[in-house]
Amino acid sequence: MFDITLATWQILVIKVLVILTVVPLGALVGGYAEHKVMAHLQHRLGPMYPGGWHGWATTLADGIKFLLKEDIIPAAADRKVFSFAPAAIMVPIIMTYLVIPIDRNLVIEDLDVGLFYLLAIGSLSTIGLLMAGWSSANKYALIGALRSAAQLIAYELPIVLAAAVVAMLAGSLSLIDIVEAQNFPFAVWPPGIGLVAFLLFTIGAVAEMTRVPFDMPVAESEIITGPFTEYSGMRYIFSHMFAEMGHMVAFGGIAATLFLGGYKPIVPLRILEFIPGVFWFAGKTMFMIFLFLWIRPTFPRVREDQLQKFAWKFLIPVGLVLILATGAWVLYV
Amino acid sequence: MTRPGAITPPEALDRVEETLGPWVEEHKLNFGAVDFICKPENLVRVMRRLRDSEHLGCVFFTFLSGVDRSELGEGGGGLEVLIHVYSPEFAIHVTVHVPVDPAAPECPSISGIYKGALWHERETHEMFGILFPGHPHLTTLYLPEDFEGHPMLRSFKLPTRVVKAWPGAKDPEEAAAGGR
Amino acid sequence: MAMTTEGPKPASRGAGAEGRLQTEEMILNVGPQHPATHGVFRLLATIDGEILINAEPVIGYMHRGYEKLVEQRDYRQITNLVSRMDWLSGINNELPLAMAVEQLMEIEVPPRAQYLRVILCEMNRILNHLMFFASFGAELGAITPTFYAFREREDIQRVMEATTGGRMHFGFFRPGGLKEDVPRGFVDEALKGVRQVIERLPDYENLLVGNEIFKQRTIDVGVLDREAAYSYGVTGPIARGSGIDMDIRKDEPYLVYDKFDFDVCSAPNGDCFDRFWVLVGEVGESARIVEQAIEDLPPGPIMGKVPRVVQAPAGEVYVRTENPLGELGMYLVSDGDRRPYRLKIRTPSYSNVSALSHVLANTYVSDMIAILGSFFFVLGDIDR
Amino acid sequence: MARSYFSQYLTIGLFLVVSVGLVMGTLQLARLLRPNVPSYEKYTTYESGIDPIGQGWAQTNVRYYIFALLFVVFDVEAVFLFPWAIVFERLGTQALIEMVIFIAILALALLYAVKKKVLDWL
Repeated sequence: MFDITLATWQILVIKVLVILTVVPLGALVGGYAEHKVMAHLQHRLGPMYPGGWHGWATTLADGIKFLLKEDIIPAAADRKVFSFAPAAIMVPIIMTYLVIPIDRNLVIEDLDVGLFYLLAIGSLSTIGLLMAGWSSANKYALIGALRSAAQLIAYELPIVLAAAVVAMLAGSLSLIDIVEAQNFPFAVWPPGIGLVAFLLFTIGAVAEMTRVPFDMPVAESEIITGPFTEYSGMRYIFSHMFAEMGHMVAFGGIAATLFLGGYKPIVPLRILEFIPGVFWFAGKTMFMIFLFLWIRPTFPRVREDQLQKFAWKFLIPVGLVLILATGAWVLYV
Repeated sequence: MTRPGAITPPEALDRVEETLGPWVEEHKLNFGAVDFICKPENLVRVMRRLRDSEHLGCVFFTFLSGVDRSELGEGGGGLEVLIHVYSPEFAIHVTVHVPVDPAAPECPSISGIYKGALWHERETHEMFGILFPGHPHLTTLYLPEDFEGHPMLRSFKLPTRVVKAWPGAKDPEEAAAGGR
Repeated sequence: MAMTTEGPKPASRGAGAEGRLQTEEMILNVGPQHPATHGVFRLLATIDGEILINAEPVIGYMHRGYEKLVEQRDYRQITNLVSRMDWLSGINNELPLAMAVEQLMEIEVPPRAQYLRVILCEMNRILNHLMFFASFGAELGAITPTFYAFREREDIQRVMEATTGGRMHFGFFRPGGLKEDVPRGFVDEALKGVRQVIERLPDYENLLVGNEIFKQRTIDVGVLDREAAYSYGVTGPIARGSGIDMDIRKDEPYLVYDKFDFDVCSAPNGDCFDRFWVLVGEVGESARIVEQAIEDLPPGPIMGKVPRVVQAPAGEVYVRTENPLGELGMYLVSDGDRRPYRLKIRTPSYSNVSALSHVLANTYVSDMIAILGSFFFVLGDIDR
Repeated sequence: MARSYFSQYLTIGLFLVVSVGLVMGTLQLARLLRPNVPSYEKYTTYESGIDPIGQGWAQTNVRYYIFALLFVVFDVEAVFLFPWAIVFERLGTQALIEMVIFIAILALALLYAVKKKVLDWL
């Protein structure tokens, strides 16, 4: 039934391996960038010693340290759910990398419904967070889990609406097609619509990552680390740190693909095409990651009800109007 | 006294005497503060007057504590509750001494008049063993619930000092005489 | 900014759809080991979902019994003891003790010592306020102000360290004057430090005060009304944030505070934003005082005529000073011994924090953190 | 077409297996490396350093369930939105008007929720 030659398998395996090295590597680099970018924005040096040059091995050392930490599951916790939750959070995040085109040919699988797949898979981590919070049998974790669930679903919608705008502009859900449809990045063209959609997406992404100013679910000064309060060692890394970094790299890549023209040069000039698409993609992703990192030291955090009101009363109506505007623009301009 | 509307301490003493005359004793000035003794049974009335009288307006609650004067030498006295209030309008400082019976120390609670007294009375209760009838929640504030004794009474000796005297020299003479 | 002065609003549960659902109130311990409580402070919170129904502060986790300890020690030793009460403003804690003894013994403190006391106290106030500037931001999730404030603190802290030998606990004020004169270069370094604060403060202020999210989180949150503030004996920046213009430095000038030109910052609404605004404003005023005091710093001795053994004559005195967090008062009862007979220490944080449960009723759990952060307190100052 | 369609899902399946393996493998690696020194205190529930009052599985007031309901409304919308988004250019003005009506109905639902004050808690 499946006519798959050995060559296809080999290519597939190579692709999977490449992506699976990119994910942890991206998370490590993202973690290091977080340390350093934030430090320099705050007039300090950040980590300088691990590894020698500017503390490049900091995140690596962190990872090894967490690998060696004892794994503690509280006696009161629901053991099975508790230990499975980190995987439930982490796996969907890794799964999003499946469809992100790093270069014209370097994508594991260019699904017809790539965009839809992204949104569907992306919202699965909510379940993991609820599992983590509920199974901990800890009040802080419970509050945190409820907060995350409410926040993640509320900010899912601006992302969905922004993505729908992109789908309307490109006329396709395949991410490769979307990139190919952008002669100029969508974020700058068509006028206004793309930019608003980009902002909607970015705000939604920051909230989905539960980073400042939308980090209520894990606000350390209020509810310790929310759903992850009871976690330790490698499970903590997977459910919180690694998940956040993986999310950040994934959202950076998605934003680069949907709005910034993915692997294509920033302006459609023939001269620029000698630079491989991978570099364009990486550059745009890093720009997005820098944007996410920049937001964190800039803002205080909002309150839970303000966060919900912002989503329901502002972002979602804007998104709905934007869809109609896009429809009109595509049909009549 | 540079607060606008401030009055001088002698004036303040006159006003206190005028307003509270029959209920308080031995009013005098002590370093700019009006100082008087008030019996426990009059306390609530006096404090309410102090706060509500428009000539005094002592709305600001400074502190409430206790003093065990049993070892103060001649003219010392026994256990007393010490209250300090202040009038932001006229800059009047009032120190109220409430002598209580050392055998069964009891003093009416003023937490209904000054909410700040809620904690101060709890502290005084555990430290001096004084009861404050009328306090809504007179439990320990600092000490564990099963602590025995009232540490701030003079009869409560610090065990460390009983067991072992202060090791160093206490004053310059001792040091010169070869102490550490 | 709305001009509401009434207390916390009663809970009017908005949604019509709920109410029939059976829910339980949950008792949550915030503290003693919690990132937002600045130490071992415990808040027994009754919560209903995201709503905080009421909260009762529980203290005493680091009660050290100073009032008892001082009865066993002579005045010299007490100086170093009281320095440890409010560990953010050590030198301010030593001042009322020295002043109480001086008043009872009728010691005249030479002008140079008085000026230096003012300078050191105000520098300490800047250190304290910058610390709370930092922590308030951090509690609301803004991490950058923390690092900026600490950078500024360091310059002033270094001057204090060079002068007194300590970074937190100074032990520098003695009955009658100071331990020793300031080192060479003190004037230049101190001026440099405070001028830097004056110059950079507006930037830091804008980081938070100018931020829309910060305003949303603090304006009309945790309103402490004027009457309650008086009744609880709330002082310092918190009281001034509730529209009470009490500042002992102005009202009853001690040391040489009447010789300087400075304003009392106050704000009318009593919410978190106003408290913070007053706090930030006071940093600038303190810096102004230090500048003026350094310019007028007279030469001369730094110690008055004090007998070899400090023995306060029998008597009672209540001395109050404006600690960075409010009124620090010491009621000294002396029986003529080298040791105080009784020393009642009235600390600002103690009275301020007792008003917390009044403010915390019927708020959001998230607001609880903003309110805790805006009730600037130091645990050592509460528990003594 | 059908073949490639299934092979796409095969890839997803493979990727799922590999990523679960990655997570589980790391946890297993950690199991080999990490120490295990159990003691009673380590397994107690954290509640700011003292024994918890009551248990963590309290029936709290979940004000958020309203948001979940709202979310379902809009997520169903999204399901219809994406197929429409791809083809509406071919269908023209009529398709746009239909979507306008659809979105208007949803917006009414949101407006109703706002008017009922389900977004305000205090």
